[in-house]
Amino acid sequence: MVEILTSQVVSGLATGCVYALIALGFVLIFKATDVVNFAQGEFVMASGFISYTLLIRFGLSYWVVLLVTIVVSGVMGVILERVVVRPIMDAPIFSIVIATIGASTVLRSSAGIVYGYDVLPLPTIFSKDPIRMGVLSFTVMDAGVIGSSLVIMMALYLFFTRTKTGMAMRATAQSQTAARLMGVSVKGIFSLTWAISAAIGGVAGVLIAPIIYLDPNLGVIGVKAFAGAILGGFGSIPGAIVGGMLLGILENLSGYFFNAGIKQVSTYILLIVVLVVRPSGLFGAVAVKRV
Amino acid sequence: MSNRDNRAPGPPLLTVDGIETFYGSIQALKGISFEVPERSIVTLLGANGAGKSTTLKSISGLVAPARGSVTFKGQRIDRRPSEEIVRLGISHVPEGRDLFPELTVLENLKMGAYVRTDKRAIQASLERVHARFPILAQRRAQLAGTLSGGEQQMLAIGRALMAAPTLMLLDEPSLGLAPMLVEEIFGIIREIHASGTTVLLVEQNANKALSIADYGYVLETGTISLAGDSRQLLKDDHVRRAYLGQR
Amino acid sequence: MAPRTAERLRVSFVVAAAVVALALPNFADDYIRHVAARLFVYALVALGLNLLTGFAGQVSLGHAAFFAIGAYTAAALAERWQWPSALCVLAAAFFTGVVGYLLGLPCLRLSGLYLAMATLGFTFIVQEMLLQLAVITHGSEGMRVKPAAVLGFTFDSDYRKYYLLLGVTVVMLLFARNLVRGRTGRAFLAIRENERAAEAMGVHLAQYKTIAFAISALYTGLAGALSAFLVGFLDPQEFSFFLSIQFITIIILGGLASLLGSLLGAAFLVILPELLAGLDVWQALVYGLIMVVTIIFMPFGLSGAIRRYRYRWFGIGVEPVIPRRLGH
Amino acid sequence: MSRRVDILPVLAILVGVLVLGLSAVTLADDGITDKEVTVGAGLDLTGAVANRGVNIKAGMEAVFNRVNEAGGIHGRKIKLVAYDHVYQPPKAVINAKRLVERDKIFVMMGHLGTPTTKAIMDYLGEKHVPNIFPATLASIWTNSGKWHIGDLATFADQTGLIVDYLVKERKFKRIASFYQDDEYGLDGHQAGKARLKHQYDRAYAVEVDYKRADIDFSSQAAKLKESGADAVILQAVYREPPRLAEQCHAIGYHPLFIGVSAIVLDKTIELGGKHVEGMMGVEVYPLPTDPGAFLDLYRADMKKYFPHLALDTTNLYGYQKAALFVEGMQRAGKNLTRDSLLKAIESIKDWDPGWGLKYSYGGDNRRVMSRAARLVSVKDGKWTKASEWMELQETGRK
Repeated sequence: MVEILTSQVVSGLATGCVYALIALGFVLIFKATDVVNFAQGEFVMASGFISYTLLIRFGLSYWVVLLVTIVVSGVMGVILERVVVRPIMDAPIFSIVIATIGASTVLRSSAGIVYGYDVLPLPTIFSKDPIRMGVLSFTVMDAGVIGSSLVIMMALYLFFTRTKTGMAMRATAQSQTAARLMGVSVKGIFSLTWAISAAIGGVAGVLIAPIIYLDPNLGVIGVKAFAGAILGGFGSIPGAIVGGMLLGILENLSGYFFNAGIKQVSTYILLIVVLVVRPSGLFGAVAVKRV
Repeated sequence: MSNRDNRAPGPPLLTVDGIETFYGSIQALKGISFEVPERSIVTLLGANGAGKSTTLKSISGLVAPARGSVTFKGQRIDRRPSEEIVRLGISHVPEGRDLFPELTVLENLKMGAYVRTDKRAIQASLERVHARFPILAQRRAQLAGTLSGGEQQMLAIGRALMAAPTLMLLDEPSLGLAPMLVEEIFGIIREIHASGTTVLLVEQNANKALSIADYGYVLETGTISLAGDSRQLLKDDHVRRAYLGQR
Repeated sequence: MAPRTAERLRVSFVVAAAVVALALPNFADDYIRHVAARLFVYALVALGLNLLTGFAGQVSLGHAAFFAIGAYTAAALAERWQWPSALCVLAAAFFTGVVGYLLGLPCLRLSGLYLAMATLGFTFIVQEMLLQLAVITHGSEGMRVKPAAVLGFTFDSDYRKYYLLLGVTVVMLLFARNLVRGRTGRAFLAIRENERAAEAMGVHLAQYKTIAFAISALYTGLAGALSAFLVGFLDPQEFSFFLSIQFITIIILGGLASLLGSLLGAAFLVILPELLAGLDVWQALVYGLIMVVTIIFMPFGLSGAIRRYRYRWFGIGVEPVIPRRLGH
Repeated sequence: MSRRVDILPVLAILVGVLVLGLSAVTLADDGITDKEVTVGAGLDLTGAVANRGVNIKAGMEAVFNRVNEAGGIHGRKIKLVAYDHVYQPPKAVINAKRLVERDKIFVMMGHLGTPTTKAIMDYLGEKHVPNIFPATLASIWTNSGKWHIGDLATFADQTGLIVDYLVKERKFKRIASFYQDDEYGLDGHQAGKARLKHQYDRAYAVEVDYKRADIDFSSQAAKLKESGADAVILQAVYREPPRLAEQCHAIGYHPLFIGVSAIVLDKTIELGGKHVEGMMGVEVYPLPTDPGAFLDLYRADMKKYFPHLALDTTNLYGYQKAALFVEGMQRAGKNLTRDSLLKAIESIKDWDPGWGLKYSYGGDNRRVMSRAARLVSVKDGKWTKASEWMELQETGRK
């Protein structure tokens, strides 16, 4: 019993880490630019297809593929920001959200047209063989996903606290006017934010696609991640991480104790309960502005 | 103290010539012209809504004037984005401080030096700021949002100093501060000026402002209605009635 | 343009619209009648959602759930207790309104994205309940719904369904118009602009917010009930969060806080896919592109664009301006 | 001050758009001329099960293209008009009306999805438009009356076969069910439950469900392992079984996985690799790689008309539907009407298109063309037959 529970928690944590990465993408963009990017899940999907193409069609090695995928995803984020979001940056936030929804439709159906709607397996370096450590039993894949996610999160943390650009990004999120007065190019920061968010989404894609397989509708996972971000308190980076991980674990445990239906809604029941008690999520301090 | 002559001494550091600035369809500035001589303190006086803050924003590039020109060190700077103007040596301490509340005091100061690359020079500036504002050194790890009003104003000025500016634009530095703190802030402005920085000061507290300034301009509904040596202005009837609360 | 000319233009528009709307079914086939009826269903939802989101500023992604509740309530009342159709529809709308009121209560403290997410959660939970309450809803088997009948007159053809929906939509449109022009509408707008200021002006926040939820849910429940009779089959999978997002898309593409926008948005979302139907797998791509381009060129939606060009070409009204957030 | 726009003008605009947009009404008879027959299909081309829709459409078109190039049937070419219903019943209704009213289809064929087809069945019946071989193996199509006719052994019947095999041949005591929590998964799940109860007086060792969008089955794996089931019946589509097998293996649980025909795809093996080795399934028509003249034709047609699509059971599914339809058309002769077509299809008996599987109309109470099925299993990374064809008995859901 203990063994089963712990393995549930570990594999839930693995899924949760991926939610957390996607949630981070949402939160970074929101913090910096006040925009909710509903195409975040499509970054995950697209990066899966990019790495599939590089691995299978071009036969590149895994690490090269990872690197190229991250860069290409980042570029895609910048393009989306420039083409879709920047022209209407001053418009009501709703309109921007709908524009990103439109963009996500475009990305999704483009993938469908190019790759078809059949699912594709994405190779990975992590095997699906079991590992046993005392009461813990999990797969190499679980460990790999959790480990990689933690590395990414750590790298982001260092970037935001230790580098000048990271500090400028945080500063811009707090006051665009003051940041401009310090000589920060706010538009440059915006582009960079979208690039980073999309790149994180890209990592999430490379991690999750081998597990759940690739298909144009993969981006739907973004909805769960969004719920995780809200649970943690939208606009809070630790909130996004904790919220995402919590959801992954909660899903698995409720799936184990109840059925698939409860598993699906447990996320939202928890979310509603938390919001009723804490209207701005677990870590959210200030009310969300301008929505 | 510097020259108190009526005419501007030497070449002007900043020349504002006939700028008109709009917010949407509302015209905030209707043709403002003035000069800020090198190494002087110049103050802009005026009632709320006269266009003082807008003038500063038009200089620092936060808003773009629709007409007219701003010249700094002989270069046109209107139509340039803020981030370039900062690099040229203009630091703007905005009204209400506009600190980064969730960054620490030290990080706020570092952000002030964002455009500079010489690490050693930055360190030197940091030491100077810490020497001038010991409280900022004490609270370096504290979040800026948790400071008191006076400390926040000091941080805002300290942050601007970190850019090692030639010209500092100060917008209502005494707003909302206790009288003792106001004294302190004005002392600091004097010191900054003494160390070679030119200051353009916007103040509601006309008495105090004119007492430290070399030269003053009075703004009324988007135009300059009066200009002159600060001692003259202090004696001017209109100024006394309208801005010094004297009859 | 002289106000009199504007007024004349307006009246002629109304008359033309009425004539076309009334005459359409006689010149169209069942397909067009059905699509038009579907359009009216979406227009009803959009009116309700716009009252809540556009006017009162409360974002909801829970309207697929209200739609489902309305649809299933009407279908269950008709199937199980053989209630007369008119009563089924009214009861379903009323019941959904009550559910909306109750949902509004815990949501009072929430705003913005948090409210959107909580209501999205509501959508998921209701959809799951449709499966679990199989005794009433037939669960995943789906539920067949017999055509509505009022006093022996059966709305069994698309021709009749069209007029039924047209009638209901016009009535609800006029009701919404009176609502937004009156005290309640002003209170909604005040809440949207600034909650604290609205409270200071004497608007009872909690009361008006829950009222907004209730009315909005009522519209959506009504639409759901009519949709059940229109389509004749209910399947729980239909009422997913995608539907909620579609509803929000309607009012934003149409124009927030605009009744005209609700109708235009519904027309956009119902008709566009029909126009693109021959495009096979390219359909979604073109649809998405049109959506993005529409928003980029009409950030205030279709009704905003109409306002703009009405001002530019005829000098009527005011031009919607986007306040700059970023400077240059 | 601006006045709010009056609402009624809007009606004018939108109805105007509607009229303009949908105006070109073409007049024709009910989908048949001496030169052409129009076949309609409502499919999911971009939604949740788009992979099926796209492939089924391609399979049907491959047959029609070949037939048309050869001059058609009795001089009539076959035109397929397909619309995307995104797996949504209301949209399926709109599409059906468009197909019937506007495109004047002769028959509806290969309509995809159980809920979507249920939503249009009454309408098609009213309009006397035959609903031929809907792309759903739900048991409902076998007894829905004159205008509806299914093609292959239903999931319910297939599950009956699976249960019999597990109990009688493998002598398994504990049998679990892993099913998709919707109408698709429940059909076979319930039938299996009924079969176990009525035939063998047993129950599932455990019943575990999942949602179509689920990505992690570790909780399902844990529950299956705890039940100690020897075999797990999969009422799933092809993407879940590999993942489930992986996660069961990760916790050291190795039951026999056996599923209905929906899992018998090359994709299942491509996704699952070594984890699906030994997995079993039921198939209701031969594999795309099997020998046979009909399959050679299929492979050639697919290569010719849809070279970018991989050969797979999904497009073969559409292909055999179209082939059956063409056979019906042949039999109906020159005087083709909807009634004569249905009669012709009903007359099919022991017809083998050339792949070893014979089609026979099942009778008015069981309106299917084939009740044949056989077991297959994954051996060395390939689906391999594990039994001969057999006629399935009817297994109800109750």
